[in-house]
Amino acid sequence: MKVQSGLYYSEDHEWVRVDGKTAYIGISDFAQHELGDIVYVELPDEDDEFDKGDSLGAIESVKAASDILIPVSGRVIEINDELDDAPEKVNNDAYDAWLIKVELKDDAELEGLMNAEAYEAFIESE
Amino acid sequence: MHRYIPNSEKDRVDMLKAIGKEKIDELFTDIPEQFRLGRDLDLEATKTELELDRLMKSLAAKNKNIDDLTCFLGAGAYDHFIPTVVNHLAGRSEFYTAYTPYQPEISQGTLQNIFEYQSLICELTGMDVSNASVYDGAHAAAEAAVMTCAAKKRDKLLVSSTVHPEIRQVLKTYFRFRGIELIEVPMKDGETDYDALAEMTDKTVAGALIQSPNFFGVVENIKKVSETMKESKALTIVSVDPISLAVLEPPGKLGADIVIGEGQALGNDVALGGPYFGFMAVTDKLVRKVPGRICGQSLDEDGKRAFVLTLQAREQHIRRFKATSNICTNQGLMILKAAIYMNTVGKEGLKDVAIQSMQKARYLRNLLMEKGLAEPVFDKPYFKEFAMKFTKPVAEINEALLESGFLGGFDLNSRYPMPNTMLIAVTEKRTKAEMDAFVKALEVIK
Amino acid sequence: MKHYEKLIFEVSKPGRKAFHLPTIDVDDLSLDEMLPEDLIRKEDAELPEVSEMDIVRHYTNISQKNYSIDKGFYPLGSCTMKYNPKANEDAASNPGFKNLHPYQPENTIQGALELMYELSDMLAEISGMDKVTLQPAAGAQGELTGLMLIKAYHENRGDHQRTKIIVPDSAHGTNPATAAVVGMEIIEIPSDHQGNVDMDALRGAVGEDTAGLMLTNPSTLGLFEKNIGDIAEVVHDAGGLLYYDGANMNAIMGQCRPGDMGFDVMHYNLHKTFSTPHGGGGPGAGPVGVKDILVPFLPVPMIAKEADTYLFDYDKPLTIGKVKSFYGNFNILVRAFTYIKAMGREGIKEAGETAVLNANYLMHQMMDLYQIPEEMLCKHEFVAAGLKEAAEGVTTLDVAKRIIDYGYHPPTIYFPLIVHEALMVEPTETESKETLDDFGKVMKQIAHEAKDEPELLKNAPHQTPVRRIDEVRAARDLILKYKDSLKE
Amino acid sequence: MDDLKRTPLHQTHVDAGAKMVPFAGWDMPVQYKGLVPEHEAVRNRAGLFDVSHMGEVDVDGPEALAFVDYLVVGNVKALEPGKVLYSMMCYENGGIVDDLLVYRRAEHSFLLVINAGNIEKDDAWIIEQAKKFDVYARNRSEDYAQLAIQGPLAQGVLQKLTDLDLDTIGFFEFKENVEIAGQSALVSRTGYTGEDGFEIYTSPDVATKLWTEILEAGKNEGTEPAGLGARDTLRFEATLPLYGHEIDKDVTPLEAGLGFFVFLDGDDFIGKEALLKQKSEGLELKLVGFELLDKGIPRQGYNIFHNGDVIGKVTTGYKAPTVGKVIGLALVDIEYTKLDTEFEVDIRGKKKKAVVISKRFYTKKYKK
Repeated sequence: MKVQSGLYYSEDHEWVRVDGKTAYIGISDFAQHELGDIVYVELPDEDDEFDKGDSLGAIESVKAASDILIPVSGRVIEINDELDDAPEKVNNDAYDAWLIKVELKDDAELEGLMNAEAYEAFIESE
Repeated sequence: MHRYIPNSEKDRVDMLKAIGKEKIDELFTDIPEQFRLGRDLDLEATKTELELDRLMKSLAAKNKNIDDLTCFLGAGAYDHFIPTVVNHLAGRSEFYTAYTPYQPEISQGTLQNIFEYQSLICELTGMDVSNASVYDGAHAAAEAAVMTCAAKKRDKLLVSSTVHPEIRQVLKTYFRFRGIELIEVPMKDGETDYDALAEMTDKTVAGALIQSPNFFGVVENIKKVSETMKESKALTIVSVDPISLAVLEPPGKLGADIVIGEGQALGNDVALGGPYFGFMAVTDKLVRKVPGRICGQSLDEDGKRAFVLTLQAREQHIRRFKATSNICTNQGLMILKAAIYMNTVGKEGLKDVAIQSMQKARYLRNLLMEKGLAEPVFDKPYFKEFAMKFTKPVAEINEALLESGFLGGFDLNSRYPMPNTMLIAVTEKRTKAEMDAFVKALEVIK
Repeated sequence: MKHYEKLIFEVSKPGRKAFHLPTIDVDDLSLDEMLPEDLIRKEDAELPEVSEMDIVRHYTNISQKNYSIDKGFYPLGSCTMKYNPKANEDAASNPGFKNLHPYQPENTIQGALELMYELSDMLAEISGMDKVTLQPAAGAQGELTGLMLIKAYHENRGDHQRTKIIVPDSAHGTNPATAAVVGMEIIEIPSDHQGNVDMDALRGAVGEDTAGLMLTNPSTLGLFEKNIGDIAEVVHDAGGLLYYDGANMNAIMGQCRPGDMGFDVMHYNLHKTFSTPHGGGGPGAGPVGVKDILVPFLPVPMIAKEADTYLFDYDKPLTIGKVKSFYGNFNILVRAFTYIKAMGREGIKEAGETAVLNANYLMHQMMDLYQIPEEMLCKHEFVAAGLKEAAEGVTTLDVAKRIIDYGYHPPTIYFPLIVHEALMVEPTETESKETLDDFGKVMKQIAHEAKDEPELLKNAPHQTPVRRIDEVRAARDLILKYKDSLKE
Repeated sequence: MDDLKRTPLHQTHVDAGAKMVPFAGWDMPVQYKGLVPEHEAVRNRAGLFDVSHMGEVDVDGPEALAFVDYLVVGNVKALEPGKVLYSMMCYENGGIVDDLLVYRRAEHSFLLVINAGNIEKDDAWIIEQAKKFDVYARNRSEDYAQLAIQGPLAQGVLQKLTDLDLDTIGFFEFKENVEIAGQSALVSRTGYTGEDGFEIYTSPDVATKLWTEILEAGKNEGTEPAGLGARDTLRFEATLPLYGHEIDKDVTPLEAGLGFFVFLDGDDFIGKEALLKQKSEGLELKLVGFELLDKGIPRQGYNIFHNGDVIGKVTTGYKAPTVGKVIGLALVDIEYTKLDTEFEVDIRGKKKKAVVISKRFYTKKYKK
């Protein structure tokens, strides 16, 4: 299972990649594995605002539909609509296939997340 | 041993021995003594098939059914003709003794039927996607309402008071526990008060539910409603009589987002109210919000066309805590009958059924007016049902009608402040002779 | 024989007819004489045009692609696939039942009302409940009704904070879903390896906000919850109510009753315990039984009896209202009634006993090759945690698919979730020793194949109308109606 | 040469009749009207440069700060978000990998701007070093176009195209998502000319629009497109080092006279040890300015003699447009670095007299 360093990880297996005051959000390779073949990704609209922990959408595989809980508060500035036609991109490279790009409300929230090392340990224990 | 249990006493003994037990009771030692029944259930003794046959027939004989009575009663359950092949084929035990098609390789019969049913419903309603059905029309309304609120993240729903009262009752129950606000839209001359609807609509409203033909048989202005809804980015739910869609412009063409309805009229028995099925069709946009089962076409390992339940991730047994619906089943047998019915009457036949019902309804309506027996309550386009005002309470009239072998119409006063008003339903099954006799009987009563 | 591959739409041919109406005997008005132009349908609905023979062949052929109880053994765990007696169908097709209009006057349906009244009583007796409503259309709706009743009960007492429903993690997925639907919150508590509720976890979970506990006993592992007495006490002391999921009642009929174990409300699955057909997935019927404290909240109408007449009783000020239009799936009720009458006092008990005997007998045959705890006493069903030994990559799914090749329906798989590679077997009482013996042999054979010829399993099934289906494709490229397939 | 890389503005330059030359693997405009007028435009008015060939590297992640501080010689920890730091990356031996600008975008997010000719080398170097840290570092050069508007009137011109009060961007500060002519860009008050001015980072697809809008807006101020020629003379006058000339892998920051940018009292960074050693033991070479007294132009690499001994090399030499003299920079033996020291530059075999002068040929007109 690949864990990309330099990202922040949540216990719900989402990753955050900071990019200045904004951040990309996706699901981890581990999550992608757990879900199996992803058949649909339900994403929010641009400008939607979320607080940390809100459900920003859902990912559906043949086996499961899991909500995506946003790991940091912020406003959606871009969604990856490529996933509409090609949800399998998440299976192919979970760290490249970001779901949404948000404007970070509070950098400090990042401190509450795990770094690659901690996350690796976390999925071991799962 | 009972005839439904194959094993003989000897088999029992052998099997017990095989698992190292002597008495059946040893199989229940894990039930704490305090909870053991310790007595026989207070039920009658086993019945032989002959006794059973007598009992059931005698109970059935205590009922008057619509073969004995000439039926002008509708109000959501209709006496349409059911071609004989429907029950013969739906009665094949390969269909009715099969379980939910979770093993698609050995359930292609059930699955193909669901797929064909979905295709037929989409044809009738003019929608993109149909699910495999829900419990009944009222349940379809409840699921559609909940789905609408979930999709819009709003918790108010407008419901026209011309929607079937049973549907509104069920909605009330569902909403009470879901924290959805049901707002009733008043009616005007037998149809939804469209101006009131427009006034009541704002950005906090998730959508509106109307029925067409509505409870009074009146065909409503779906387009007007859907346009009002679109202005507030709200959804339009339309409940329809499937038979009427053979001749009425389908809601899908009039801006509806969700089309639902009671499916009984399509080849299913009136059966004292159940089992029926509720159909539910939506636009592509909503495909992932639809509750219940959906069958999809795919390929098997050999590249052969095959059918399988799909979008199951939305289903309650997987979503668990996140579920917006807890429905597991669909009405498999009922939609089988419906599909066989639609395929048997076919493209032309369904139109004939609709048109003859309308022609006969108009004949009876005029006759009642000519004879000065009753006055039409509304002057609006209608399908196969219409409200007539008599000079006596409908309960009284119906009682008398029953004497002469007629099942009179629905007493609107039981649900609306409409004294002496009867909702009369006429299907293609009624003959001129029956209607003339019906009118004669009414003349006597009057 | 070559498989029949057509969709009805592919059989259709313009001009074919299987249906005619008598010539119209009143004024032959045209559509536009009866309706304003703008309301009339512009394009016809493209229903098929086929002959009666086409229809009969079509449905006969596709029906034969189904596996069914009448064809063979169907050991689907937690589904209780027992024989559906033909007498049930005869009764249900009696015009005296199937041709009753729901709005007929009560005095014209006395037989039907009597049937419902007596069925309620019989169900109450079997389960030890005080009153039963027949209205819910399916098990899931029964569950929904049950939780609504619990909520209504607490709200009526001003206990609005009681919104938490406790379920063991072995519970059927429907339980949490149902709670969510009635706006209640779920607390999941662990169960031990035997599927029993962890008492400490339960004590820790109950409190001021507890609305109730949902439980099925025997558990989804087919084991009797021995602590049920203590569980009931803990929940009741906390002010909560006990909900019984009737899914597994077949095991205990005539032996013990949920009502006596302390349950306050339950639903029945008539299509499981009481032999009404599954119909390829419905219709079901999910009557709900309650103790006296919940009677005031039951849906309307109830069936009442005054002197010798039966009638609908709408007079219930505290009712939760209606959960379904009319009175429930009446013609399913007819079948269940027929069944209980046929079985009677002795038959019902025999059914429970035999269901348990069959399950234990079959379990013993599978023990050496499948992961089943030794010395276990199961009830109507048992759960194996897959094979003891298998070649790399052989899953429970493969086992299930291979069973199909041997002409049987596979057991329920991957449920309950708490058991890895679960294989859930419920033979029911309507299977003979010979059938169980043969199925046992098949399971042994497959266990050997799993070691020596894994490909046989991985590629199974081989002889079915279609082979394994690409579910991913189905979900990604949605084809949900005939016309979608034409776009391809 | 077809395998030369092209900036998004390439066609614009060609259409404007610019003289294109290969530079660091790019086909770049060396001049439009001519080096001198462009040079003067920048010194007195405003000039617009296409510097899209510069490389950009994003570094984000939990240990981004620690990593960048370890990567470069400067004091990154003291750098607040929104500020820019001029710094250098060194090898363990103190030799310079490249000089660069460090933009701190947020607590955990940096943008590194590196030299065009070194993109591949730097990228490889950074990625390699990054492995030891929990960071996400990637070359973003493809995603950025970069324009530089420089000169006393630069701010006035740019201000016309944006609602943001440019006074709010101080020297070596920057802001992101600044709307310029309707396009979102990162704008920093930085440059490479010794004049006040801005560098604008934006997405390649809008570069052309921005370029023309800025020139249009700057018409009256006499804003000129300026080429690499002028860019080099300008930076040289301002003694801003250019990699491959004043600095390279064999020169340390100290030797290049850039000790000011080296923060030796902080945490460890690559090359720190070597530089500390060099500092304590003293320098052997040093960069000096000189003026050529005889005729000729001293080009890079020409040897410098003193009493027949080679004592150093020319790094850059020009007839400087602004000062009008022939001046140069040279790396010479520490003994010969005092002002007014005389030595000879070997120009194609002929020894020409030169004298050490202050490197501050031109006083930078930064707005601080």
